[in-house]
Amino acid sequence: MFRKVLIANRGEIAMRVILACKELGVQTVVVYSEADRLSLPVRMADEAVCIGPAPNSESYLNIPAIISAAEVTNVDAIHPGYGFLAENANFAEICIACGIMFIGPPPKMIKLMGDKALAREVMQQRGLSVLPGTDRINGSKHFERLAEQIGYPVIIKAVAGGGGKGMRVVRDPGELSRSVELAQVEAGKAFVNPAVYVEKYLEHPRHIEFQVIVDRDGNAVHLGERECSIQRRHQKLLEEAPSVAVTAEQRAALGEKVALAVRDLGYESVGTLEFLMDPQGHFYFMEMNTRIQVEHPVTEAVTGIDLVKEQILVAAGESLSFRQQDIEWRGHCIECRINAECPDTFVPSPGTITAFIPPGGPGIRVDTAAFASLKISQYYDSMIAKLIAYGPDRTVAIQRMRRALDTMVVEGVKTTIPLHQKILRHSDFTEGRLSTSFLERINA
Amino acid sequence: MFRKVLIANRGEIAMRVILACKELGVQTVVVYSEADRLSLPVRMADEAVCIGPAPNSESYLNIPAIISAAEVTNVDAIHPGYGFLAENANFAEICIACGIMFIGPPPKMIKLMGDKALAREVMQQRGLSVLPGTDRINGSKHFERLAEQIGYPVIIKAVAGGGGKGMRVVRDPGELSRSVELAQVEAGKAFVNPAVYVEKYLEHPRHIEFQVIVDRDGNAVHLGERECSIQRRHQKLLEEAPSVAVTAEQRAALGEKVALAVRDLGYESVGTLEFLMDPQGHFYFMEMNTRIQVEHPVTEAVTGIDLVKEQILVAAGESLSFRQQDIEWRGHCIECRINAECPDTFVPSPGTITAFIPPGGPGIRVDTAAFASLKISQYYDSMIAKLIAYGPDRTVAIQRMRRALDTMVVEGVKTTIPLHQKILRHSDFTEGRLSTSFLERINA
Amino acid sequence: MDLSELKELLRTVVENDISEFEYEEAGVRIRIKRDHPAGASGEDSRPITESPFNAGHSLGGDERQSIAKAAAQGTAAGIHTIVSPIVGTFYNGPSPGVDPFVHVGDMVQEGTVLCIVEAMKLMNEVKSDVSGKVIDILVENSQPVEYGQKLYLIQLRKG
Amino acid sequence: MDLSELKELLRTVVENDISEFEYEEAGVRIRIKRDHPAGASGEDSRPITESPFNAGHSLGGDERQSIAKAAAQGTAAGIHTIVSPIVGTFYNGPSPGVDPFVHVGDMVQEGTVLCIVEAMKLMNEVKSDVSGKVIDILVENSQPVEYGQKLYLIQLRKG
Repeated sequence: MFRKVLIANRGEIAMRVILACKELGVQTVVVYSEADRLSLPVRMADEAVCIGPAPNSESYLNIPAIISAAEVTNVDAIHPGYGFLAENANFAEICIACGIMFIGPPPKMIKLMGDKALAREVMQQRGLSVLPGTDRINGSKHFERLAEQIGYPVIIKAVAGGGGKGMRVVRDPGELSRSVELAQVEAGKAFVNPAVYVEKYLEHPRHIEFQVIVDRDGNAVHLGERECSIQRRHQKLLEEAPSVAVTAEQRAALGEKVALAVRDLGYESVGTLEFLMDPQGHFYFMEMNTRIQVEHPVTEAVTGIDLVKEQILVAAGESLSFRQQDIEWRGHCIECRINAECPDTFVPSPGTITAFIPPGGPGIRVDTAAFASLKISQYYDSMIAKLIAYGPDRTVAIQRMRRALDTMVVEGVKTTIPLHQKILRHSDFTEGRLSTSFLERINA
Repeated sequence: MFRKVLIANRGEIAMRVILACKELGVQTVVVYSEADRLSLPVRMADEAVCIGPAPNSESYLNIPAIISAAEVTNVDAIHPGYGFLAENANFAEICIACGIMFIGPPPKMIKLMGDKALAREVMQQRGLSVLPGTDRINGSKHFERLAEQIGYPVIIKAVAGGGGKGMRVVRDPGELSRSVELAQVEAGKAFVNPAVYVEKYLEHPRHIEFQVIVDRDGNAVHLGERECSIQRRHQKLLEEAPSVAVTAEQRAALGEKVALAVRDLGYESVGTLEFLMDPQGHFYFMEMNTRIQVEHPVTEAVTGIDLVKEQILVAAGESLSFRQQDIEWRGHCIECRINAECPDTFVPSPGTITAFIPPGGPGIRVDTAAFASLKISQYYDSMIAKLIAYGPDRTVAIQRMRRALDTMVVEGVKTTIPLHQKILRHSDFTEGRLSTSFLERINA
Repeated sequence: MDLSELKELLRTVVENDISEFEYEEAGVRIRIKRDHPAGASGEDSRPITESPFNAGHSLGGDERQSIAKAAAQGTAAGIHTIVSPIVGTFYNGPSPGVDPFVHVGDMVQEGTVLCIVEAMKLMNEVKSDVSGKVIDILVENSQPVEYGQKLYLIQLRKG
Repeated sequence: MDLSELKELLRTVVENDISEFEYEEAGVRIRIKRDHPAGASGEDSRPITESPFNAGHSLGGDERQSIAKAAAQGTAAGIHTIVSPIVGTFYNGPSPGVDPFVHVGDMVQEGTVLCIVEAMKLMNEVKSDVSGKVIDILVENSQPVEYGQKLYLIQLRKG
């Protein structure tokens, strides 16, 4: 096992990795920007190294500074968390070149899945359905006919995409040409790579994703699905496991396909395959995330498996301690992302947290790095806590989440708590009528 | 079901009952003393009524004030929590006389179990072993011969006892007479009733207790045991479920006896039977607590049953939703009591909590009413939080508890956290070598 | 230092959220201490639930605090507050339909019965512990009251 | 001290996030205390773990805070602090066994090379951005340093 791990991240995920390392008896080093000097991970890690000023480019995205910190603290491995450098193949390669284990998949897997059009292709070859669509479009020729074949509405997506940037829905053939051009400009600005592709646009799909974990010996296990349909601007806000729309048979069948596909590709580490699900119960592969997800705790709750610990163990070359037949799904779990932002407009609300009382009691887990007197910086992500409610069934999980939201106190900044309170009491939610347009619908 | 419940308690157990009521959709009223005006239960209950000044006798033990608050707020039932009036048969009778349901057993059961000598008798009649001992001793005649028969060492206990008061261990026959007299004086002062009895004293027993729940239809279910051997001055400090010393066969056999006994007595509600266990694996019934215990969460974790919710449901006349054969024990759970006191001397450390950061992450539950800026009053119990760690097995539960203790921040008052850190890293604890003298041994 | 300077100093201390300030020079000594320089304020995400207690509105945290303070400190100079000694139901007169014991504007003596608070079927008379003029009655007839709740304001008789 | 001076002092205390300030001279005594200057303080129940970083001791919260402050503010009047621009390993000279670039007591000019911080096999020279006398070297040779860590104190040349 690793003796010492550096955590190249901040906030709740840095805390999460510290907790996993402490359970494994592994020493921790966190790197931090000047803005995070008084943060909880800095306080809780065994060592902490300031790597630069607040802006990401000079600290959490500053590869030389992070590698230098890893060298002076003499760590065996780097955990990238999510966001920042977690899906940066170049960073993973540099780690390996410097003799530091990158806790994630091999760099070529990050690269492969970073190309959304290529990922579609390799997964289709391995038996996963994808939505009718084109290969990448560099110019703007021919695709009018392709869009016609696919049938409107279509969606234009960036090959290097993520976070909703470079995405455009086109309902009218007359708007296709202009939309492709705009998407290319956006993609170029956001990801350097301007390439886009066109795909059939589903109107009210569910967002369903499958969690996999693969060890170096090629043991690939899927841990079932998460439903993440409740999103705003393509960013997830509430997730749950299992999905009310997925049957045990569907879970077993698609899960098996998914595990076989990633093993066949030579994938290692944890990963998530995102699908859209249409009302007829068809699943369409969208993309694969090659890191731990924000919403991993809901899977941990229903399977009893500590994903971050397993991710570290697998990176250290350990064989998985379980096989597919050992996995049982039990109960129901919901996660609400508590963001420091206005619940109506989603405008970030930086400031100092004057009071912070996380809820407790049975079935409640809180993953956070927040505390009373912490300053929420405008430099970083607005998520300040993940509220996770588990129960023997979805009804109890909902009851527990409601009372957890009702008894959580955050003062000094605005949060998404009121929005979650609204969602958890909406009949479409309690009855499981979900789709990615849920939030627009209930706010309309 | 009840429409509205009054909570005649404070601190974490008041919060715990509020959470259960919120899940059940029941309105809550808390009563509070002037010292608790800014407390979390007062903030979180639907209604709050000040019933008197800080001293217990004028507020939380003030029966007329509590009943009056119940009447003006028009509640259906009163939850007494633990401590205060929870085992006061007179209070339970008054509630019932006023047409308010008392969430607990029938008053005559409280009275019966409040007489420790009588409780011994009725349980012995129902097949539970008790330690060799005498009936109550009012005078000081004849018991020298009885003590001789039992064999030294013996322990003198108050009939109305609890909390270690009126207890005396006698190793030397020459000290018996004087010790009985002293115990009688102590018992008289502490409980009004000076009666004592004599029992065989076990040198290094384990404290094992069984949780039962009985509904009005006479369905009696046991939820297995908790090990509470780690005590200081007869007060529990750390509890776990299951006990490493109890086999599945022992659990099933004793559990069945216990459930039959309480059903036969006409018991209702939750209750706990405390046993001493000798190194040979014999269990001796000591006493029964007729209320929810501080350490109930460890049983909730391993059985998946919400004891406080079930307690309220049973009081409302609902039939238990499970039978004995539905109960499964899964995983391992440890609870550490975080008290505001010096970890070496156990002297209470009242003051203002200046920072309070409860730990999070997988498997951790925190039951507390504490928060940054709360003033810990010298009037009340020193327990400020219960830290509860669950894992698939005892090893993982221990790892999680360690990292939870290491990442918990309480500033402004001294706490028992350092003592728990020491216990959790002691080989006698990790290897399960426990007895009620554990703490003396490791501190020696 | 004159009064206006002192006032300015006080303002500065508060604006800058200072908890303690001491100054000593040439026989002048100033000491300022504040208990809760900032304290919890801001937005509360908890949904407000209606309560039948206290005239149809739930006591929020701030309100509870202010009541506690008022009860502890009394109110402005020369005005005395009569608070409820117990939790129960407030009655302004000996029985329904009968004239209240006192009206706003009445003069009362030390020992004058002001109201009854019923608790557990017992009628507890609340007497004035001062002499003066009733200037406000703060609760409605047959309203529930809690321990320490303000009931009457009495303007103390001068001299 | 007059009021405007006192106000300025108070402001300075707040701006610099000082929690306690005391001053006494020739019969003048001033004490200022603030409750929550920025970070948490008081007792920490966390066990201190040893760290090889920063000369064998882990940076506790308070220390980290004070470093941040010092780095941000500089130190006392006339003294300039040179901080590390990057995380890496500190070398006081061009190579092992060779004389250090500067010693305590040396005069340095703006632009004088003071040390090297090695990061990812790259040797980064740290130059003085002021002229003056080296009055303290705060780190040992070949010790790891973090971003913003104080390396040298320079007494500025007067005038």
